[in-house]
Amino acid sequence: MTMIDILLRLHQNSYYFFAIILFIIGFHTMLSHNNLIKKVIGMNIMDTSIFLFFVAIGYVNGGRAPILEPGVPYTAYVNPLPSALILTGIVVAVSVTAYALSLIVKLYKHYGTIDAEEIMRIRGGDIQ
Amino acid sequence: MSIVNHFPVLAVVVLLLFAYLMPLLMRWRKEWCVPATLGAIGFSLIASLYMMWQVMTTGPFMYQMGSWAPPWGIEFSIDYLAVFATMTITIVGLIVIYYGTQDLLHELKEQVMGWYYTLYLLLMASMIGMVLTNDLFNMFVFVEICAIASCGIISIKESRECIEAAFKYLVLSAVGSGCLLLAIAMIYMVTGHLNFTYVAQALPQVMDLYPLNILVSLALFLVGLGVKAALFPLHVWLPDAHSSAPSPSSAVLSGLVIKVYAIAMIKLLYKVYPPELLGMAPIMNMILWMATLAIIIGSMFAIVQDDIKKMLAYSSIAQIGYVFLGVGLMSESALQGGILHIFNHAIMKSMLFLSAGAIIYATGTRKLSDLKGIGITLPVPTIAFSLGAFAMVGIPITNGFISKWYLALGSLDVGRPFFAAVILVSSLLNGIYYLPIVVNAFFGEPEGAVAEPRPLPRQMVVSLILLGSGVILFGVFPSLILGVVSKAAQSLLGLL
Amino acid sequence: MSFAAAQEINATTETITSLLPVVAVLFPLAGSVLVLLAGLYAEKFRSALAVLTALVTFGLVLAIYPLVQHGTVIYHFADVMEYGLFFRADFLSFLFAALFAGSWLLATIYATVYMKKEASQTRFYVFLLSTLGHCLGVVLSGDLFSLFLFFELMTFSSYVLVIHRQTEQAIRAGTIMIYMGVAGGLSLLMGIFMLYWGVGTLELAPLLEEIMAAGINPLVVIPLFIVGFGIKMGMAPLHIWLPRAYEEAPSPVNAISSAAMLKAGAYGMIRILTMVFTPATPGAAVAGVEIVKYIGFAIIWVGIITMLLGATLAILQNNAKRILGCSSISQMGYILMGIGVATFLGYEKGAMGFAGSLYHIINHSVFKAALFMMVGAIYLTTLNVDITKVRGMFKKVPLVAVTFLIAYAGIGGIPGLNGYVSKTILHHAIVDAHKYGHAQSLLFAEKLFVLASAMTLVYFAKLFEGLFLGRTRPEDDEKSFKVSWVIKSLLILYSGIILAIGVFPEFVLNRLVIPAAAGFSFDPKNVAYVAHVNVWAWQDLKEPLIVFILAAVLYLILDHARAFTWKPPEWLSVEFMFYLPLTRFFFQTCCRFGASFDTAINQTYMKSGKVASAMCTYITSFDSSINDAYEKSGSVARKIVNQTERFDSSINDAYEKSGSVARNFVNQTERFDDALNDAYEKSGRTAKRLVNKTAELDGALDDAYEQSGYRSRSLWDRMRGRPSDWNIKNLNFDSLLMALMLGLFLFILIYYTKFA
Amino acid sequence: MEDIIVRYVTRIILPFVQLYGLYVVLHGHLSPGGGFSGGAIIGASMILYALAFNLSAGSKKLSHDVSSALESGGALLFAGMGIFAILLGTNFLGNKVAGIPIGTPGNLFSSGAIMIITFGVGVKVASTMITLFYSLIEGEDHSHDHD
Repeated sequence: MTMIDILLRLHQNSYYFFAIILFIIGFHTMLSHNNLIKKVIGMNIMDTSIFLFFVAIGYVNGGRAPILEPGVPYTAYVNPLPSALILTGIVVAVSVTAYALSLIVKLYKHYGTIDAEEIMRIRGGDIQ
Repeated sequence: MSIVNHFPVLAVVVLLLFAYLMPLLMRWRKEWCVPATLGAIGFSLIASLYMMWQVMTTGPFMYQMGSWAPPWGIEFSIDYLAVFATMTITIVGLIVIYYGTQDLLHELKEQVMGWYYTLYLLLMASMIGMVLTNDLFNMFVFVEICAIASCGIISIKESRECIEAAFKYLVLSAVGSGCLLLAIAMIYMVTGHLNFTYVAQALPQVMDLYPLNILVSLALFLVGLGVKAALFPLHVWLPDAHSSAPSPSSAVLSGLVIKVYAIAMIKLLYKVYPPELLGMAPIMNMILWMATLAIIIGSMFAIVQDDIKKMLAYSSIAQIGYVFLGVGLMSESALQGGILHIFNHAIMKSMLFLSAGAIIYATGTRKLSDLKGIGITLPVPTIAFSLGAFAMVGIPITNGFISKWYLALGSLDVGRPFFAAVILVSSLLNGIYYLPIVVNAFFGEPEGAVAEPRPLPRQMVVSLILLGSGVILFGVFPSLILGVVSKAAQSLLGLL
Repeated sequence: MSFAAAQEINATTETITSLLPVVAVLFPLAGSVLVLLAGLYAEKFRSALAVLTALVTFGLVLAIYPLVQHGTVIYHFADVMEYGLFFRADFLSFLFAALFAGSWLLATIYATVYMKKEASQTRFYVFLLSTLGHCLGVVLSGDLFSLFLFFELMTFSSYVLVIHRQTEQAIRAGTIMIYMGVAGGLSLLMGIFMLYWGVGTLELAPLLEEIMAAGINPLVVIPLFIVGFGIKMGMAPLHIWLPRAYEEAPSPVNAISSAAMLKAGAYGMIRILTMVFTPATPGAAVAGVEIVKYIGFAIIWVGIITMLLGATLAILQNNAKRILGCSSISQMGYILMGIGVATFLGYEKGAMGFAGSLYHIINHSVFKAALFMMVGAIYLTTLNVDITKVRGMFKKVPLVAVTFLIAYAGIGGIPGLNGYVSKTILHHAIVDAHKYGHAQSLLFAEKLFVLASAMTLVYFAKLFEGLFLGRTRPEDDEKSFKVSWVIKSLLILYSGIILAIGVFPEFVLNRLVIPAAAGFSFDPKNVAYVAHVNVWAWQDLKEPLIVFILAAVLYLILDHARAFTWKPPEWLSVEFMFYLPLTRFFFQTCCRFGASFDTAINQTYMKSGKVASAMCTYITSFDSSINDAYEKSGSVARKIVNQTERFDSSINDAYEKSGSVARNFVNQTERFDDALNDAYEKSGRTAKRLVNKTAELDGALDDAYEQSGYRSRSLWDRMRGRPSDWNIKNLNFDSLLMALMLGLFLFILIYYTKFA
Repeated sequence: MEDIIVRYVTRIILPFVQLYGLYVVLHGHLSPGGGFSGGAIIGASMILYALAFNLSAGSKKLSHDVSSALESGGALLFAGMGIFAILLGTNFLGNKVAGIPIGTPGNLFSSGAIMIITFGVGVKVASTMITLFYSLIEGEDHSHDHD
């Protein structure tokens, strides 16, 4: 496989490729930040990458929204199912995010910080 | 068409309906919250028992949402495994919440009680939905509702431990759900279907074309469901979450929630992926080794705990290992043992958590070393705890013995006596941390003056007695439940 | 029933379906519930009810006798516990059941006197009776599954009896006992699993052909069973629970546990070795017989070691109960040796060992129960049975002393008393084993057998000398030793039995032992030979003589060497050498593992954090290079701007000139503006001061916070060794773990998947 | 946010935003969009209002209590339509087969129960967004909201 082939493949599968890159970015954000909010943001980036991946499955190059209109001849339609499913996925992600944020608010109330390391340090003080 | 034909969906929808009614009731008719919750779960129990009867007499059937036939519509598959799981969930769920109506009063603030019932009903609905559904994406939605609701019933007790544990659980399970969704995307990518039946038909045809996609989806499922089911190296959230939550939450989380993910895993492995693939890929061996590690190391962690609920939580890690051991061995008796252990462990672990909760309620201490001599002052919870402990160790005439019996026979069936030995060694390990508690509770001399324990409310005592009699009943007459279990195992293995 | 009649029954084995064995098992269990109720509501009837229950149970067991004379009694509960409970009584089962029920009846009667002053009597009676039920279940069950069930239940119910006093030592003894019991049960269970998996049945029937056909190696399975039953039996080196438990348990419990519960282990051993692992057609030379033979040979030696070890331990003890406990170990060694001979010689010549051990089981049940009751009778008054302190009881309780002497003579094998008969048969057996088994080493074993017999005499002499002779303690002098008439009559009864068996040995042999042996696969000729063995022949009578002489010499030597009071160093015990390090190692592993897991989590986190921060640094440097680029491009831009500015200024000049008129106006405005500015500045200064103040406060707070943080940090460091400390920061690690697992799974799956 | 520009702009565009949200909700069965998108638009408009003016003004228009009641109401409407189909004698969420009039495809009042269900979803989503916003911003003890 030559370099050209690889590049060509990457170009053909660019959605998936970027979805994976986005996934890694999200995961890295989750992993490397002590700030809990940033963790949640990383989680959202991860979710977004998966949504991109899923939606890309159903995308047809040059396709249009699958709505029947009288008089318009048949063209390539985009598969609507992944998009519809991802809408649900987004709802789920939103609710998880909201819930996580509310938990962070609670943690902030208890500790006065949203830094995981700080929380750990404070916890160390009153462990028993 | 009578209403009984719609029991599969009503078992879920009625719970959802009452979950959303609960905030309204809370505002206007506070005293109706408890009966409404009990009534809704009771209805689901009746529905699941009826479904069980129907399936046992006439065989599995499908229920299509909005009369849309698959692959367009979502459908519920009411098979042996599903009715078994539904029955387990509703029975244990009903008993736990009946206990909880009293116990929660002292663990939670009064104004959040209604929310607790909402979350609990949502949790029950999502669990039942997860085991009934025959659609991958629908399963994902139920998984998510289940994750959020189970975090909710942890963090509703507003102590710092609970909130931190819930946050940890939430983030980890969100990552797990991400894996799950990615896996579903992979499957959809190569097959174009989301319905279990259709995916199962399509997978063998595309297996040679896209082997990588299918294998990646398998690994993603394993991690996504593994982290939610607390399979050994992914269990890290469980001890905190299960030990800090209010006792009824711990009971339902340890007893039911992690098992439901195991059931989802069973469904995926046995109903969706082609057996040829499982034969080629080392997935079952991976599950087996993880389960073995879970059994041994979970018990070893439990031995060094001093907090009663934390010990029980670690023991759950070991017990989920039994279920996965049954899944991984792929023989009929082992699968029977694994599925049976879902039921048995649901009963005994919820009983253990509830009796621990009752002991904490009455004495105010969580430390194992403070529990000396409480057998005399608190007979019912202590006897219940001892029964659960005996069942965990696997003493005959308790139900824990039966599942171990089947698991060990299964492991011998496939010619791997090593796993039978693992089961027996883990019984001894369980004995090491459960028996001293029982001995101390009954025969230990309390140190210092013992405060008179608070009297236990009737609800607590009744639910403990119900679960305890279940442990004995299903230990002496396991055929009551084994009928459906063996049918489930046979149908999963394609022997039926 | 003579041997010929038994043979006839065996030939036409009739199966009788009867509920009687079930009733016999269930009745004491029901009785225990009744006793519990009586304990709650009518304490007066409690002990009477217990005795009544034991009596009726004994009657029920005896009622089986006419049935087993005609065949095997069975009853099957198909649905219970999925496998089904199977009750079956043949002559051996009946023999054991009668022995158990009889011993229990007498022990219960004894307990009504003995337990009068103890606490929680209701619990005692309840568990006494339920243990009886479980014990009967062990011997009356028809398959290994039911046997295991009752065996396990027996372990747990007897535990409560052993720790009855609830002292710390009692609980420790009980703990060792229950863990070994559970471990034995699990070993048994593993054997049962393998058997069931291979053969598909757990019936107590000759199965050797099927076992070999299923490819199960008897060398794997039989040791599992031997360990399981051996722990209950007190087989060396699994005996360590026994002396402790015997020291702590009340005397009635000692009586029943040496009379019955130890025998339950022996029963299992007999069933496994001489029944299950034998060929279906008696005497057939199938594969596997040889292996079982070798195991029998090993068991003979284990038996010899057990009897010597028990006797040695007994010589070294000072507590009377402990001596009796160790003596039980030793006596179980005899029984084990007999079973070993029966297994070793198999079909042709094994009947002698079988009969010997069965006979010895009966005898040991009688005299050991009696001995424990005697010691208990003394304990009731002295509350201590240490033979270095409690002495001179002969004068105080002469009846006890006399019966003690009778039992002593019985256990020592004096001709004319019961022990002599069984020991003689066992001696015949070991000689047979040497003769017919062609094993030279067994000649040596025979010598050790004699030595062990002599040691029995020695330690009982020590016990007798210690307890009954010598001078009483001053505090014992004041006490009145009034032994209850119940105990007295019990002791007399036992002495009568000992004497009766000794005088009429053929009765037990032909009525009980031989019919039981007829149900097993032994050569009828050999059995007939055993039935007519003459124990009064000269070469048998001279054996005790040798034993006496040996014992006397040994006693003198040991006494001279002060071995009786020698306390062996702790490191010499099996416990210290093997079990203690094992448990210690196990718990330390658990703790260390638990702690190091957490540390590993933290360390891994730290490492992953370092990697992450390195990545961050890299990204930052990338960022700064971008900044540089920006800056450079900025300087170019600045030049352009400068050019533009110059152009601008020339325009400005032009404007300025034109604007000079306007400037006047502007100056006016500016002055106004300045005034405004001043005002602003003043207020601004105030604000700045305020800000500084706040910042100071903030800094002080920060400092304080940091300090408290350090303090708590150090505490955290100290606490970190504890297992399962958890914190939110582990989240990073946990998600990393998930990623790692995912990667690992992917790798394994893709790498190892073998696509065709 | 006491910014006059934001206030004025909000005051001007708010009706259009909400109208558009309603349009999206009600045309869910005809064009892209539907209950979730439209509900999100309506919810966002309410949040915008509360941000631009202040919290008390926002909760005067739609209080926390009312929004959480609406939240239940939307979900109940959805489930109720499903059960309504059962009462009509078909499976859960049955539409045409249950005999609910379908109308002409392309018209606003078409596709039977879908429109009502979409409306329920819209109400649910809008009120959930508002409730979440309130819960987070008030930091009260009501933050156990789920989906």
